[in-house]
Amino acid sequence: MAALMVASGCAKEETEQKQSLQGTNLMRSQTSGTAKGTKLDQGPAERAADYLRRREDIRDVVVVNSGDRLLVAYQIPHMQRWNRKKIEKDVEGRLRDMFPGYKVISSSDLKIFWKTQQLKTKMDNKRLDQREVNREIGRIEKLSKEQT
Amino acid sequence: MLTMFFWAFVVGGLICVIGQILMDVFKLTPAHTLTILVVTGAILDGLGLYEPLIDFAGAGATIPITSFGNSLVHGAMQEAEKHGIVGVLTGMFEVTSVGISAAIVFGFIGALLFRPKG
Amino acid sequence: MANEKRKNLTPVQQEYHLFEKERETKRPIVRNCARAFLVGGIICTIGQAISYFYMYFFDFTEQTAGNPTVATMVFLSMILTGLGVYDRIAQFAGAGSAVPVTGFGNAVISAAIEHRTEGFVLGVGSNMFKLAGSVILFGTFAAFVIALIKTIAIQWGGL
Amino acid sequence: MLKGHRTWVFANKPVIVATAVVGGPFEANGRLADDFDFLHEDLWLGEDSYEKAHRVLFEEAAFQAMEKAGLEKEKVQFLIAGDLINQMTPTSFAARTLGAPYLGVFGACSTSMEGLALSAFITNYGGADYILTGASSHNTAVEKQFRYPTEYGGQKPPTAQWTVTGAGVAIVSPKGDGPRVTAATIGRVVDMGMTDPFNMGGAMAPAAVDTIEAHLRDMQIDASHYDLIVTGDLGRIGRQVSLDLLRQHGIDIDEERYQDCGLLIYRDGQPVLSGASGAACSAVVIYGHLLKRMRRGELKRILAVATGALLSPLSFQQNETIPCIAHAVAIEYGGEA
Repeated sequence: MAALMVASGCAKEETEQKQSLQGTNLMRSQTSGTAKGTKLDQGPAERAADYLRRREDIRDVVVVNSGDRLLVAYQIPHMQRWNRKKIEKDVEGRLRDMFPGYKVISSSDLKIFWKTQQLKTKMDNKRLDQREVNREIGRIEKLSKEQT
Repeated sequence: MLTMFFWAFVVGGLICVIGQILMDVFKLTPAHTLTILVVTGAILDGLGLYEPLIDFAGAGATIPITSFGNSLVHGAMQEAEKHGIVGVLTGMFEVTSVGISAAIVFGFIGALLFRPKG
Repeated sequence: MANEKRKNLTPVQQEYHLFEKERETKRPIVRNCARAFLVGGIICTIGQAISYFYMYFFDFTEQTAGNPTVATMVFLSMILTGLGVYDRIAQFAGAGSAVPVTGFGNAVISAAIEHRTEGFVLGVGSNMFKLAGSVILFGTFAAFVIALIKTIAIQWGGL
Repeated sequence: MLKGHRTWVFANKPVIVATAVVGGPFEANGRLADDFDFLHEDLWLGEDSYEKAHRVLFEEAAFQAMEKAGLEKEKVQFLIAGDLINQMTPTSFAARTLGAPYLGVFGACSTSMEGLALSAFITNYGGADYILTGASSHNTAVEKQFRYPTEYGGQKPPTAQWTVTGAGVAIVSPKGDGPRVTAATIGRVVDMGMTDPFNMGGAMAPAAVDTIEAHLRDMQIDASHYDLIVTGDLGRIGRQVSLDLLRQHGIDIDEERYQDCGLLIYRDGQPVLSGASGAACSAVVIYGHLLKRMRRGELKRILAVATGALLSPLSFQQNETIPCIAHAVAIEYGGEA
């Protein structure tokens, strides 16, 4: 019984990993991780995304910037989640150094990731102006600060 | 996301196996077993080991009773950072209150709605 | 502990203990552990699904989704306990259903239901925590001691 | 008349003129369902607490036994009975209903034979014309008191036993027709230092062995004197342990003729783990099933050994060991009366 479970467990993991890989591919093919279609300049966002994508301990990245705000959401590969706090700290520090003039908001939280992704899609399609984007970023920032 | 489900299953299951071993091998009552697990959770958080486990296994670490001890320590530490040593006492139930209040509320509703079936 | 107890026994009693042990039905530890793993794992997976549900449809983050998840699990535990199903699951699952927070809920709720015949104040009110009380007591006290030590260490040790 | 150290021999051989047994839903699915007078579908018996249901079980059995014996309520001169609940309230409240002079006896699960032995003694010496004796237990009421709330998910180990919901009652008289009580051996408390409340059979087995040995010695007879020696509620483990213990002590018992009420009452496959237990277990099986078999002539002489564990939840929590007791009653039917 135990052996059977272990076996099925392994099988499950394999398919899962495949699926999650497919997921990432899809996400990347869909968009470049930044909102290029918007009228706002997404240069800093693209640079941040480029940097994060090169890191091995980061899987998916979505970045949005507006005014002096840089909202960075990313996902950590599952096996690296043990070091999540350390990675978060590290990423935050690096981004601060890279963008001294910006107020950096970064999070590895899945909900923040989804929210940022949504915002980015909206910016692509609806051409939001800076005020609207700022308001949305503020909302996401507040959510990310919430403690249990 | 699916990986998360897998690890929640494995880690949660393993914590339950530890409980089963305490009950079967050491012949402890369920009350003793759960008490030991709660205290263990508190100690692990004191050592800074429980948060990474939650990051890794999600509900596999938050659903077992060990997380109860973890969040008690967590609440106490959060307040202690703000208010110093007094915060240890005042912050204790800050994070955990939901488990207890849910159990109290639903316990009472249960008593209103149900009779023991035997 | 068992050894300590055994010391107080007379030789006749000790001999009988061994005699009885030989004929006692052994607890199927491996089977119980496998079942505890399976059921405990499933309950945690359900918990994971519920927390994703709260994250997806409401404004909860990974951090904050824990609270509504626990409340929901305790609610489910109430329904299963009230319908007389939870104790059946537990006979199969052992620690698999006792260790998750649903087991904590079950301990509170089963005691509350059991003592409703003694009235809501004297029965339900005073018996609700007769099983779960020890978990709260020792959890809280251990947390107090640990947080105290840690705080002192941080303040004076500069850790 | 006292014979040996602790055995009474009843020269007048008091008669069990009538018996009645009542059971719950779990017993209705059991092996002995046909031997019950009443079986209840609902554990609550229409009452609003399990303790009240417990009381009703005993009342029903008592009234049914009186009806079978053709007795008015007033004809029953004494009531000797007991149960497992704190201060024996269910039996005492039933005694309030019945109105008979009442002696409450507590021998845990050995209450049935304790009551029968006392009743036989009193009637044998002209103390009464009719005595009603019996024992009852209610699964959930007993679980609630001794273990956990019934809906609590605590896994029971394979050594645990299932408390019988039911009541068994007998009316004993110096005259009449029916199985006769010929002798009784009173048990002493035996404590082998067992502490596991989920292994009653293992704790009680030495008490049963002690009483059986004493009975055979006092009566100067062999185990083969009886067609059947039946223990109260030792369960699977207790039966095996006591059987081996008896053999170790040089008492040769035919395995077929050594049964346990806790194993007779339920079917294989019912989730009772090691077997049945509870004050009603021996009462129901002996007064219902076994006496019927005696009346059918399948059994001539039996020795009924009801076993009891004299613990309380308090004593267990205070790390006390489990003291145990067993009382034996010899019953005969047919042949020379």
